[in-house]
Amino acid sequence: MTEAECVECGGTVALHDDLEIGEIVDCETCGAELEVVDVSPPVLDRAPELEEDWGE
Amino acid sequence: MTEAECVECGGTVALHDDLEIGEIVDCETCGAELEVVDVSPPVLDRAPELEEDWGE
Amino acid sequence: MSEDERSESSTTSGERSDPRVAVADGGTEQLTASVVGASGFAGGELCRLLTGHPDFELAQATSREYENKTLGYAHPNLRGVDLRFSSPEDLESVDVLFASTPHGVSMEHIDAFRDAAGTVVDLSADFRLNEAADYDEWYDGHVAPEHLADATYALPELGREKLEGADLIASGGCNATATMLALKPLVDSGVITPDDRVVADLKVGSSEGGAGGGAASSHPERSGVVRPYAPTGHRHEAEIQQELGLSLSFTVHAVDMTRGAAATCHAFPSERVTTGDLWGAYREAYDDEPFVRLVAGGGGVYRYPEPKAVAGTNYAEVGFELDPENGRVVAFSAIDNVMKGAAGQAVHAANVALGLEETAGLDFQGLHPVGSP
Amino acid sequence: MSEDERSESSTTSGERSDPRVAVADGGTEQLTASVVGASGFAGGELCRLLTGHPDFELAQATSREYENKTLGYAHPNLRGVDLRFSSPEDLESVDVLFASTPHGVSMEHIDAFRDAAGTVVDLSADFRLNEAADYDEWYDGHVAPEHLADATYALPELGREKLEGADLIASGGCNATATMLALKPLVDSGVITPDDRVVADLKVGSSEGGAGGGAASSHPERSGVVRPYAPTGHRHEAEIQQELGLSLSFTVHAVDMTRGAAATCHAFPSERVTTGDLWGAYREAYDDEPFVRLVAGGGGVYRYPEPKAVAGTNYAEVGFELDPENGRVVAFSAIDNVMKGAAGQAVHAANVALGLEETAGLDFQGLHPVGSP
Amino acid sequence: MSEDERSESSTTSGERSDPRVAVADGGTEQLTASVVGASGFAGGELCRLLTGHPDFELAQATSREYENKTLGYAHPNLRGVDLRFSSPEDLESVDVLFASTPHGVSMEHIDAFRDAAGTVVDLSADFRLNEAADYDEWYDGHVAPEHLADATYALPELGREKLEGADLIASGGCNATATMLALKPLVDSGVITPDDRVVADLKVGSSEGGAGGGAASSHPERSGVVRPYAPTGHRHEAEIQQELGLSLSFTVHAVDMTRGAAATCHAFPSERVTTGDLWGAYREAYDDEPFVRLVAGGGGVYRYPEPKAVAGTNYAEVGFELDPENGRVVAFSAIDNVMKGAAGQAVHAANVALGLEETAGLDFQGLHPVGSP
Amino acid sequence: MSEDERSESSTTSGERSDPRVAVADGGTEQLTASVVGASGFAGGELCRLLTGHPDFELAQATSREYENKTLGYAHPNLRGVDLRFSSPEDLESVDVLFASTPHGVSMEHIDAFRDAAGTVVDLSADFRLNEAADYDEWYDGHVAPEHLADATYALPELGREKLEGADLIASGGCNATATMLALKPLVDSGVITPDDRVVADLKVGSSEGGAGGGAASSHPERSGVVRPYAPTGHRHEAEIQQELGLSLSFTVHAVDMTRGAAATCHAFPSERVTTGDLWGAYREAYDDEPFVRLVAGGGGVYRYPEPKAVAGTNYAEVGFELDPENGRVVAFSAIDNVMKGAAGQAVHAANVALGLEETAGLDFQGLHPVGSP
Ligand SMILES: NC(=O)c1ccc[n+]([C@@H]2O[C@H](COP(=O)([O-])OP(=O)(O)OC[C@H]3O[C@@H](n4cnc5c(N)ncnc54)[C@H](OP(=O)(O)O)[C@@H]3O)[C@@H](O)[C@H]2O)c1
Ligand SMILES: NC(=O)c1ccc[n+]([C@@H]2O[C@H](COP(=O)([O-])OP(=O)(O)OC[C@H]3O[C@@H](n4cnc5c(N)ncnc54)[C@H](OP(=O)(O)O)[C@@H]3O)[C@@H](O)[C@H]2O)c1
Ligand SMILES: NC(=O)c1ccc[n+]([C@@H]2O[C@H](COP(=O)([O-])OP(=O)(O)OC[C@H]3O[C@@H](n4cnc5c(N)ncnc54)[C@H](OP(=O)(O)O)[C@@H]3O)[C@@H](O)[C@H]2O)c1
Ligand SMILES: NC(=O)c1ccc[n+]([C@@H]2O[C@H](COP(=O)([O-])OP(=O)(O)OC[C@H]3O[C@@H](n4cnc5c(N)ncnc54)[C@H](OP(=O)(O)O)[C@@H]3O)[C@@H](O)[C@H]2O)c1
Ligand SMILES: [Zn+2]
Ligand SMILES: [Zn+2]
Repeated sequence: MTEAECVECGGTVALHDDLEIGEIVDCETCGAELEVVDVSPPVLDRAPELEEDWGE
Repeated sequence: MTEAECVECGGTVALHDDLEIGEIVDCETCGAELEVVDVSPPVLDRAPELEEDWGE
Repeated sequence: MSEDERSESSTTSGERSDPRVAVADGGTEQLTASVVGASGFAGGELCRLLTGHPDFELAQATSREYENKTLGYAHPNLRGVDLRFSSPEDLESVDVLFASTPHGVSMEHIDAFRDAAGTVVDLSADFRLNEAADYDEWYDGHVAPEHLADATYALPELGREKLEGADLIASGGCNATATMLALKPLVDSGVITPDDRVVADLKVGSSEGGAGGGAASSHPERSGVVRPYAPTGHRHEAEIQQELGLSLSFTVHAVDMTRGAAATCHAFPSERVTTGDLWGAYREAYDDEPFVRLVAGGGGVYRYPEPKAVAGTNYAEVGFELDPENGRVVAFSAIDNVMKGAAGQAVHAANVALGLEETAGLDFQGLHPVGSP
Repeated sequence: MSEDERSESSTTSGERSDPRVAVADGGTEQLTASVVGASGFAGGELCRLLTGHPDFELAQATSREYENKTLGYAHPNLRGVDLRFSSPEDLESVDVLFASTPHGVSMEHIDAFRDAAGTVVDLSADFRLNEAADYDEWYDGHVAPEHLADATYALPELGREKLEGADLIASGGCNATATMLALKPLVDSGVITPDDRVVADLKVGSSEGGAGGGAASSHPERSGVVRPYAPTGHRHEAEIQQELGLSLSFTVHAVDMTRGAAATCHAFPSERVTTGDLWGAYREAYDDEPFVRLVAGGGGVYRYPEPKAVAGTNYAEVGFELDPENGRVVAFSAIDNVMKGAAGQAVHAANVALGLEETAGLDFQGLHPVGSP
Repeated sequence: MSEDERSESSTTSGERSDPRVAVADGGTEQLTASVVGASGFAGGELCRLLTGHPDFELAQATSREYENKTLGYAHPNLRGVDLRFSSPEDLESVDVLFASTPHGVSMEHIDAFRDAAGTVVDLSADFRLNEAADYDEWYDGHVAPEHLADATYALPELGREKLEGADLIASGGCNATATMLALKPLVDSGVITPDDRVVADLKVGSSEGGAGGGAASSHPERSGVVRPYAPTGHRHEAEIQQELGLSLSFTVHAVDMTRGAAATCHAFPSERVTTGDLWGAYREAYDDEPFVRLVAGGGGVYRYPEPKAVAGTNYAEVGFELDPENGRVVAFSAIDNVMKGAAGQAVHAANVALGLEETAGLDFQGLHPVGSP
Repeated sequence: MSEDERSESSTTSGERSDPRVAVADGGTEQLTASVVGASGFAGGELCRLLTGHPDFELAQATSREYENKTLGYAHPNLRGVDLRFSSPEDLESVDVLFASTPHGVSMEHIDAFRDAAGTVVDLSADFRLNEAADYDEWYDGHVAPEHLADATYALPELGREKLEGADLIASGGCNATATMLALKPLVDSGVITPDDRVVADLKVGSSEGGAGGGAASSHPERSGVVRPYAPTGHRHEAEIQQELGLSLSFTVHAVDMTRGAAATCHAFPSERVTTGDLWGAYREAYDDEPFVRLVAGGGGVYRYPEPKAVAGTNYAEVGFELDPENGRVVAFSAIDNVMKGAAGQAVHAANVALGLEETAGLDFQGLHPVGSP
């Protein structure tokens, strides 16, 4: 289990082992959707905003 | 702590010690409201129906 | 990953050793569990129950849609759980696998499931009925009928002995569970017989539809309804027929709650009974049941079973009333469809099957006051 | 104010002249109406309907609690109405008096009511049953049984002829109305007979309890319930027995809505019927009825009667389904208890009695979408 | 029927003749209207209003999904309407076309719409803002900016003169409408100026999301929420800025109702005001407004604006309270988002534009009691 | 009565032994607790929590109305608890007494309470404010001001050190709790200062009104509301002023839920901050807090605090959003008013005061899906 820092909130994001570039994970602290842009060491960036329909 | 039998469902009703005649207790099993008609030994009877307003 | 690798990677279930042993000798070792379909409603509840269970460790929770996201992404109440969804393709080897997928999925993957775990608990209808022919009649057939004979129906109140040591457990339908709990004492005591007429009129919440949704379950359309969604011919009739031997007139209504299933069963015994007879029958059936509360009459605001009084719990409230006019017995029950009707029943059955404390992990008592949970 | 003054102050009803004349000759003159019990739920709806009715002028609205306050004080939707509550002690002379008071009040004041108005429409149960003995059996007796023979049951779908010219009208019970509308076509067509078993399982909203309240109807306790509040022995059975000749097994549940009564009737005809027979019976009964909509099957989200689809209106949705397994007929109906079940039915009956356009003042079609109205 | 026949069959809209003439001379002839997007929530309400409107005949209602189905298929309250959905591809020539489609659709079809009808009322945001640049900033640009200068903002309370004779009308946003109605008297009277800080905190119902649905608006997820769905940056800020000249701090919450938008505006005037000043300002602004009810304090249960009191109606309740501690003015308003916030406002504006009775077709007073409509 | 007398009157905690010792040396001995006002909403939750708490035994639960009835009579979820209500006149000697009575009752009985128990936790406002003068300003004065100096405000997130060993604990107001949890990180980090303007707009459930009820809280009137019940001047402002040093603009709305309080705080820092600054402030404040979950943005259905996600739990969800337009910070929080806002906070504080495991008895995680709990 590796870790990386969330670019949004500074929290620690736990990452599984067979991480692949392009995967999307969410930050446990702030919930931001983060894209894996590098794997060794793992680097995360904010995932491109999916302008999701969210309610009203 | 004494006990008595519920006249409605036959369940056991636990009674506190300084029981008084005329007290109303409810049966733990069926919820019936029971009146203490005697204390030693304790005897319970169905309490007079209070035609309570209950909803619609 | 091969079968061998998988079983090796599991520290607790190695060599298919009886998992119950692990607990028996000291109680510190935990069983591992996985939930397939963990992003769904019943799956989310399984995750909540298993992470709070003294004897289980939640090793895996699958979701195709939310792969790699935290459990809290789909289930806000699980934000504190340090686990991410993984793919159902990569099943880990565990002691118990709970499958909480739509009908038809488990039967397709049952070999993989039983490979991955010594005990499989399935929440769908795929292993509830004994005969392949029943699946032709009530569902769209069965693709793995050879497992049907292995399967045990989960509802412990129908008989917990056969569950002990069971390795394929079929958790009951929520509406069937509610109905059978209301009627079982009448059947056992002979108050009603297979020939007597029984109408079961159910009122259920929107979570029965699962997390998927659809136009009819959008909030504006679904709010405030009393909607007859299965006026006749609900599939749960099949389980009830099998387990209780009764052929019912079944009608299910959607009402405005999220959780909950309430059954009102109108039964017409051929012989007159007294309220005392009924109390006898219900107490006989349920006095020793840890998850059944008898509620029939009495005073106060809550005099008969109500789903909101058991929301979030594994309890069933069961009660009855006798119609002095025509001898009709009205039998009520109320459960939380996602708990006693699904995830709670599944964990309860697993507890029994594995020899654990029967109520372990199921101690939540419910809330009061509570609105429309 | 003396009797004399009162009758003088009324321009239209003087000399007990037939009020229908006023309208017949030109339509510009309006009938005067008063509502006794106007601060209540049904009374408020009567005020709304009468102020929007082309042929009525609301002359008086009584309340003891809100005397001298504007109607909008109690009913926020009536803020635009320029009228204040007055005391029920000072009844004005009007053409029609609507009494919307709790059971027992009208029978006490019936002489004063009939004195004050040529036509009295009572919304309570006080004049629904034909025989004084029925009041002993189902209620707490009757203090003015001599008026019972004068009274006509209001529900026009049960026969509007007898309503024409009626001067004492007893508006039906809401749960009885819902049930009878569902079953009447089956009775009329002979599909069910008095000996057939019929279970009526109702789900109703909190406004049935009236504006009074009480612990069980406080928001925290009442929200989200599926509460069997009349498991057996609901008083409306008496009206149904009288009007339809059927002896039912009746169970009423409170569910989480404010308005609405939904009846699910499970009937077991002694002879098998087809869906075609049922359509025939229902169309025969209701094709000409302006306030009944047949809703049975079809597609879309709304396939069977639903109370929210008729909330605020005088419509009843009626439908059915045939259970192919056992020949059971499931008959559904849905109404707004305060409208078709009370104020709407009362105005409808008054329209018929007074020879007005039958649908006058009752044209609201209901809303979509609508939550839990 | 060919295009020619159709336009001939329309007596009023030929040659872009002023449709108001038809009504002026006698009032018996009706204007024809069509609704594009009639299967939607606002579209359904338009159909209800137009079929009940004394001066309109609903000629066409479009839906791609429900083409050829009856209106009642999508909208159960319209079961009595004898009209079927048709395709938006085949627009009939009518006097007034109401477009009730998602943002972006009207701007694409505006030429066809204006071709088909002398008066076009659009309910989307497509013609609300004056400048194409605003669409770049707040939306995704505009494809027909040449029409923007023709368009008139619909909300009559902001000025009905400019609406008279308007032929392209842009119905306001529901949240903007609620907010502006609360604040307008404060702006008009100078109590607040563009530099003053104003927080607008809104609570809205699920029908704002339209008939489409989605995971977040499924009943189990959407029930019971107090969900900040637009914590900052709601697009309606643009209209408010344009129409009131105020730059607000805007936050919108979804709450558990189907219909309704309630605005709580916290304003901090630079100079102290009295309650008397505020009553003056609000009465000045609204005393003559047929659809605004002032509700501020007083007694009883309903003392401030509440959406459920106006559900189904075109009314707005508006009120205020002065915070004696810090001079803050709390201004409230409550509307039905689908009515005053959409279909009702659109019909109201059309009435004004066409010289009809301003309140025609909008006379429903709302219900009491009413749950969560 | 002196400290000494008080400890002697305690029969169960023997010899003034520090009750914390009992647990420290082995963990088997339990502390005894009583609940005064146990038939109320907060009192019922206290009973639920204490009977499920590893370190407490519920010795007494008082009710005048339900004396001698089982706890389950008033609270259906406590049907399994073998205890009957007793009179508040006959207080037993216990380790901890929880008083959950209306404002004004505790101050009257505080001597008896402190006599009966070494530790008293009061849930009313009677001991929250430091100065008797504050009670004159915000309440109706105080009859036992000599105890005010002894009292410690319960909310552990505001500082748990001062709670350790406290023997008179004042549990915070529910709306104050929600508001302070949202704002505390902004205050601690200096993002907002006492001079900055802060609007707190709250939305709360019907259980805040207690079990008593009244016309405005009857189901038909209270359902579906967005009702401004405290437009200005809510008493909880006093606690917030005292504990956070902020003077707020406070407005409280009733919305349609039974449990829950959601605070939306609009703050206008004098200096611009970044989202990163805010995350820093909130993580600093709450990273080690066992009952605070940060929820701000991200994806999925649940992106900001929502009361239904914490219903039944002692958790608070806290989050924020930055308005890029004007630098406004919108801070959100959501709690269950009866739990984190009352009974849960009280037990949490008692845990801290008595040196128990801080989270003991408070492990319920909440439900998903859940409707309007
Ligand atoms: N809800 C109830 O009240 C209730 C009561 C009793 C029994 N049940 C039964 O429990 C089961 C689950 O019900 P639910 O309400 O939780 O449904 P649900 O919310 O729709 O969840 C279904 C879950 O299955 C997963 N899934 C779907 N197709 C799959 C596939 N082919 N392979 C692997 N995973 C798949 C879905 O996740 P992804 O798409 O992310 O993989 C989702 O997590 C059903 O069989 C239902 O009949 C439900
Ligand atoms: N609600 C329904 O769904 C429904 C349906 C069908 C029939 N009904 C029948 O309609 C009647 C009214 O029901 P409701 O729900 O509207 O009840 P409600 O809300 O309780 O109203 C009762 C009204 O009667 C007045 N009242 C009470 N006692 C009175 C007296 N002694 N003399 C004069 N006025 C008196 C009350 O006003 P003041 O105290 O201010 O004078 C109040 O306005 C009842 O008979 C009910 O059975 C109701
Ligand atoms: N709901 C409110 O509270 C509210 C308030 C103020 C303003 N509005 C505005 O009113 C408009 C309608 O809102 P709504 O809530 O009624 O939405 P809705 O329920 O989603 O309805 C949209 C309607 O538009 C039709 N439609 C969609 N795309 C179309 C296209 N390309 N061509 C022709 N028809 C199309 C749809 O029907 P088919 O797919 O069947 O053709 C449907 O009937 C929106 O612009 C909305 O912003 C709504
Ligand atoms: N509900 C909330 O959300 C909430 C949140 C924070 C704080 N609080 C505070 O917690 C306290 C309780 O609130 P609640 O909502 O639980 O109120 P509630 O439901 O009205 O309960 C009050 C309880 O106090 C008892 N009681 C009343 N007067 C009494 C007296 N003179 N002597 C002894 N017992 C008396 C009542 O029982 P009997 O009449 O049967 O004796 C009842 O059990 C209040 O101070 C409230 O401000 C409540
Ligand atoms: Zn983060
Ligand atoms: Zn008993």
